Amino acid sequence: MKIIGLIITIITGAFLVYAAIDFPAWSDPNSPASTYLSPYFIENSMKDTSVPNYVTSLLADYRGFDTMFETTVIFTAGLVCFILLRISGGKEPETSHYRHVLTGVTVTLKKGHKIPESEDFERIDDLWTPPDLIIKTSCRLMIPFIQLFGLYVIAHGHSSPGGGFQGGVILGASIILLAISHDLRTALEKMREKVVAILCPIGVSIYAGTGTLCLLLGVNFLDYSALASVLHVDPIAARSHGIFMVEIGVGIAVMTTMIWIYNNISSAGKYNQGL
Amino acid sequence: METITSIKPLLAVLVSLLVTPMLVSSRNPNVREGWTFVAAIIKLAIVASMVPAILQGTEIVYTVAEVFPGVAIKFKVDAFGMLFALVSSSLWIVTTIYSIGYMRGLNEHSQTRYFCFFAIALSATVGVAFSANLFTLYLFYEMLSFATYPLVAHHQDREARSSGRKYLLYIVGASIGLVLPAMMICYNLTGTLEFSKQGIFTGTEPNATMLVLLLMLVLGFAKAGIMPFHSWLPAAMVAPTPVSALLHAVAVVKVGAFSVLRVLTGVFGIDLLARLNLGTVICYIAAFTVITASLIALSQDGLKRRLAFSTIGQLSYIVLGVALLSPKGMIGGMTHIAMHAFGKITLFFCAGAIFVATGKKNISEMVGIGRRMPITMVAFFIGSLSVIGLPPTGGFFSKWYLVQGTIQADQWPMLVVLLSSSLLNAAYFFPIVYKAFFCTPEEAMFENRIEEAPIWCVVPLVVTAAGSIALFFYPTLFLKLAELATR
Amino acid sequence: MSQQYPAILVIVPLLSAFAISIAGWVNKRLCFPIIVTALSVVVYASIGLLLTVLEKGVVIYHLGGWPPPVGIAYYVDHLNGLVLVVVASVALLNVIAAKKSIEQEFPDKAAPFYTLYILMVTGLLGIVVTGDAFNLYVLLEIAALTGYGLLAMGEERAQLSSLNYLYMGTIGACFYLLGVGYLYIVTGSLNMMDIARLLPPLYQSKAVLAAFIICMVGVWLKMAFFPLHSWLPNAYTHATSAASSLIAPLVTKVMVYVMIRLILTIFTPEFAFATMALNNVVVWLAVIAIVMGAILALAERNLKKMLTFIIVAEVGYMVGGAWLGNRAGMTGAILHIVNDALMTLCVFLVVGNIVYKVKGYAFEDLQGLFRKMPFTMGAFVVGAMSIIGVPPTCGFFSKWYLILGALQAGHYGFVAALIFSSLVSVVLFFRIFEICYYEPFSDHHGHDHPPEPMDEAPLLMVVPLLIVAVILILVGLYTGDIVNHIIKFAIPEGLV
Amino acid sequence: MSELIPTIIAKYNYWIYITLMMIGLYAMIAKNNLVKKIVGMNIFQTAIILYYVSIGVKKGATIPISTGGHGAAHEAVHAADYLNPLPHVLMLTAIVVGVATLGVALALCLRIYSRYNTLEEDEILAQIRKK
Repeated sequence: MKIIGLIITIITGAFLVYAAIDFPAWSDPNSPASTYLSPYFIENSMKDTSVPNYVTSLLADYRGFDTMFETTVIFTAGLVCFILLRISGGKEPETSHYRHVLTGVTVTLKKGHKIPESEDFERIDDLWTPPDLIIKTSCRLMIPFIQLFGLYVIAHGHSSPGGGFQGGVILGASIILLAISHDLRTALEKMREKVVAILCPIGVSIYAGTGTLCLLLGVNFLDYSALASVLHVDPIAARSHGIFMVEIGVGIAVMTTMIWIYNNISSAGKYNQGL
Repeated sequence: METITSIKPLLAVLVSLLVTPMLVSSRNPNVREGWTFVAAIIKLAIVASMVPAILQGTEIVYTVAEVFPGVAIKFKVDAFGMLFALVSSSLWIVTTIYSIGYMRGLNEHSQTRYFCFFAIALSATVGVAFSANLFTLYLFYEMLSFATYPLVAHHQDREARSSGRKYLLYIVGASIGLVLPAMMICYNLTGTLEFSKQGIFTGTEPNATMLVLLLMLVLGFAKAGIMPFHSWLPAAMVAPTPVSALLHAVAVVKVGAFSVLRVLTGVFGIDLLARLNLGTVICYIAAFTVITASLIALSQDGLKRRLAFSTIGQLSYIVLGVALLSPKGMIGGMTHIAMHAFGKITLFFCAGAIFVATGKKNISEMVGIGRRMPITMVAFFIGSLSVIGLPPTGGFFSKWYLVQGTIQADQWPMLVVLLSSSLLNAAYFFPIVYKAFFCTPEEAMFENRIEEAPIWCVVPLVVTAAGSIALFFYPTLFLKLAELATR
Repeated sequence: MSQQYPAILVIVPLLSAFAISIAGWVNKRLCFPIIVTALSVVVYASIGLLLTVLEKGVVIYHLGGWPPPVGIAYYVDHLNGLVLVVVASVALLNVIAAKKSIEQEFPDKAAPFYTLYILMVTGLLGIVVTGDAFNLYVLLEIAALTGYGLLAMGEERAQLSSLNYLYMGTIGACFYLLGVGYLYIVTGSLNMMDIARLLPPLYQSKAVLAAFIICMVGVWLKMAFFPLHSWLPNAYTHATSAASSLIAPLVTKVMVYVMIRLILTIFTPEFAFATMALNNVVVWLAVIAIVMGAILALAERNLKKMLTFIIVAEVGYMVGGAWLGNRAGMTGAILHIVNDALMTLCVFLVVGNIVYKVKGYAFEDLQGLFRKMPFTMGAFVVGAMSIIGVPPTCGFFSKWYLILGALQAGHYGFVAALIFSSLVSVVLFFRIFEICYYEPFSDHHGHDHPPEPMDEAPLLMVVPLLIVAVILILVGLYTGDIVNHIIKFAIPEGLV
Repeated sequence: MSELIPTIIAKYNYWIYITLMMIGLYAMIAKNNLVKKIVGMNIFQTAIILYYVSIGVKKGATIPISTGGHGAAHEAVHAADYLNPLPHVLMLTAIVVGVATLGVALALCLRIYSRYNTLEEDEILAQIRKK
């Protein structure tokens, strides 16, 4: 297999090298890619959509349709991980561990036994490490700022690098950080599985719904200029707002998918304990 | 030639196909067989209603759908097709009666399936008869192949399985492997597949490809049993006897012969064959089959197997007659379809009746059977006369025309073949009859007590035997149709 | 409304996917009605779209209101109009037929399954309808990701097979993406029509050649064209029946569509067939694909796996037909997309029914099925006849065009391969029929056989199956109309 | 020779991407461990991303965000001043797809691991064959 792999690799590589001879040199401003379409986007983005970040206007408006499916890809990935891994019905683990908060004594219970509800005991993972005060505290401090920054990135995608994807990932990371620094159960308390699973399609639906709204208002799908009549602004500003609505949807979808995938993969679908 | 457009041919084809849901859904066997009867009679009525028009020299045409440029699923009723349709649809009625007797007599399983596929097979047969082009013919030919498979394999045991395999291998293998590509090449060369007197190759220069195409088409229709594609036929004799009777003496094999004849007259055209001298090639192949099959038949002990080899030989008569390319020969070949059908079906019915009544399958076990089943054995005698070609049976006429055809075509070797084969036919049939009636009491294997098969079995074989004789006295209809077809 | 059909075609299933996903957490019983409604709308829209195309010619839809090449455009002509109808109807029929087995196999995960299902349909429809080379890639990935998920939810080996599919599929999609990148670097455009307009002066460029080959290899990987087929049999075999009866009929066929679209629209036949002398090589590869597919199928003792090898052979039909480089061959390939989708659906639905009742699909499990499940087996016979190529089932007619194209191109190897594969199919299917028909053998010659009770699959599974079987015959009878009114216009006039 | 070296240097981005891509491809074909294959797959995808992004580069241009901010709607914009934004947009999609594929692949690996207790392909196949 290795030799076959090597031969295939070398042949493919040689073929690609052969083809690359005809390519324009690197950073050539006169290459077709730089002269044919891209000037239109650069020169008209502000006029058409009043979004200074050309990547954003291109992403969410000119090629907004691609991006909608991109978001759908994310949603799909989350769903596939869920459907593959989630063990529903939650088989009870063989043993569960509880820790007496005051004394630090760990109690191991066999299947079927339960500990009476009380403030003194907390459930812990199989591989339990003593809580690190520094990590827990600093994470708890950082998470709000991370989330704030995520929101900023989403909101500011119009005029600086950023947007729904980046912001969504940051927001998702904040929850994942919580799961890592504390444990999965804590994170799940903050954001339950059902919430994640419902928010995710809702996020994508916001995107697709915005497009459908345009369609219902009598123009083509995703033609945000139609929103002008709803938002009472001029069509160009409407496009800008439309892009923003869409970015919010993307942000929600990406955030929840990140959490969803993490939850499923880290607990192998059992949702009882994470990494 | 005048043509009329009418939906009748399509109806004639569909009537037995449409009756299958009724057959499946009827719980009561009497109701089921009633439906079969109704369909058979309607079918014969439709076919017969077209006869006057055909006799006046018109053709009835109906196009179902054009599937390729220049090729449609299209029906055309001409004299030759009518001849064949008439034979098969009239014999269906008789066979239905016989089937009821046979299947109930033996208490066979899966009778509903049997009657269904029987009906489908009949649809396909009439479809072949009324095809206007090679494509439609191929369509129904394949339909027939697959519809008869469950009939051949009716017993669902190991023997049936191996026979069914052989049957499919030969029939479907040849049609997909030879006919389909040949048909495609024809279409690619000429852009049409429509049967016509001049053939489809009018615009193309004759070349060696044609010989190959001819051989592919003639041998590819393996149902005609031309050697070396014949050995499915004896194998298929494991089927219940009515199946062997109608399908393997009448419908299936005749469909093969009919298709070969269509290829010779409709696709290539007599003129082209004569010009390229291709008829002789076919003649010799057919002649070889005639003699070889008759010789093999002599050595068979199983009655149905002997009949099967006889059929192989007789089929090649039909092909031989047309391949002579002389008008008389063609009339002989075409009428032989009808004459042989009546004769052979009688023989099969007799074989089945013997099996129902006594359980015997081998000729060596039938010594003295004439005393037990006199009616059956008389019918057998008449049937064998017809197949041999002796008066007073219809078979005489077809043989007569065939012989005249060889003289007309100056094919003396073929005359020798025909005559010697008739002798061989006599040699393998007469001993059976002789032993059945004229044996010493010591040899007789049966008590001297008349015990015929059930009435449902006996009536049909009497009817067909009578038909054979009637055709001697009133052969006009078939002769007229054959004459029209050769004109 | 009718001018919005192209958008509806994709949006309705997409939105309903989210609705189903949410409904799964709220009220599970809503999922099935939603998916059936959505797919019915899709079927309606696709038929409406096809009729519009037939009446008025090509339909172009600007997404976001941006005219191409700035924005993404949907481009519906006779070719994809036809394929859209097929994809939509296959998806609808299959979901109805699969309901029972989905409920049986994953009682608690039906909602995500339906969601993935309809997302996959969305992806496939999007691939077919789009006129943008990059948009096609995105949708390709949606169809692929959902496919991995659906296929992985099967028996024990399904995950490994699906992972292998994921590797191969990702390479395939990446190759396609790279090919689009090559086109982009030489033309600066992503719109298919625009690329086609810009390409002719560049036909001599090595980059265009490379783009073409890379795209082709990518697409071949995705459609399991020999020798890149190794992932397909296992992936399809071990999946659940509901998933495999969606994926097997559609994915390879849609990829063949993509290949034809690349040849006909983006690169134009002049380039694909004239500038490069690749035809012959590819057709010979197709010949090997057909022969190998047939032989490998012969070696199987397992119904579902046997069918997957037949798919490999069928892919060979279509690729070979398309690469014959003439009108008849291309007609055959396009027609075979339609026919093969339908007949594969038919046989896989049969497998679904058998699995539902018998819980197995090895040859030994099939004994006595003709008596037990007569309707299912009746449909199976029709499907098998179609795969063998017996008129009047539709499989014969596409085979006819393929053979005709091969004859016109003088490629007798391909003719021989087609005939060979038909003959092998006869053996393949009659071997199964024999098992279903004869076995278990009884000792007393079948007489007085105590009839086994009929044990047919539920009506909801049988009716769609019978509809498919009827469609197989109807499509065959109406081949003339399909070719004359639709496919004729799908092929550029330059191709003779 | 004197022409060859400048050509090679002028197009070095392509050589890098091809090298990376081939590393990925080789890993996918030749590696036995399923996760290593996934790593190879990611390298493979990243190489394509690199290729696309490198198309977007223009000499003397800056990132494709209007320097004028929101108020600059009516100022003339020179396309030569900004990088080509299209490849970036496309690659955002490709990255997302890559992440999604990775997630699915890992999920599959997890399932496989929990069943066979190994991720070496030959060991898994041996286990399957044993059954």
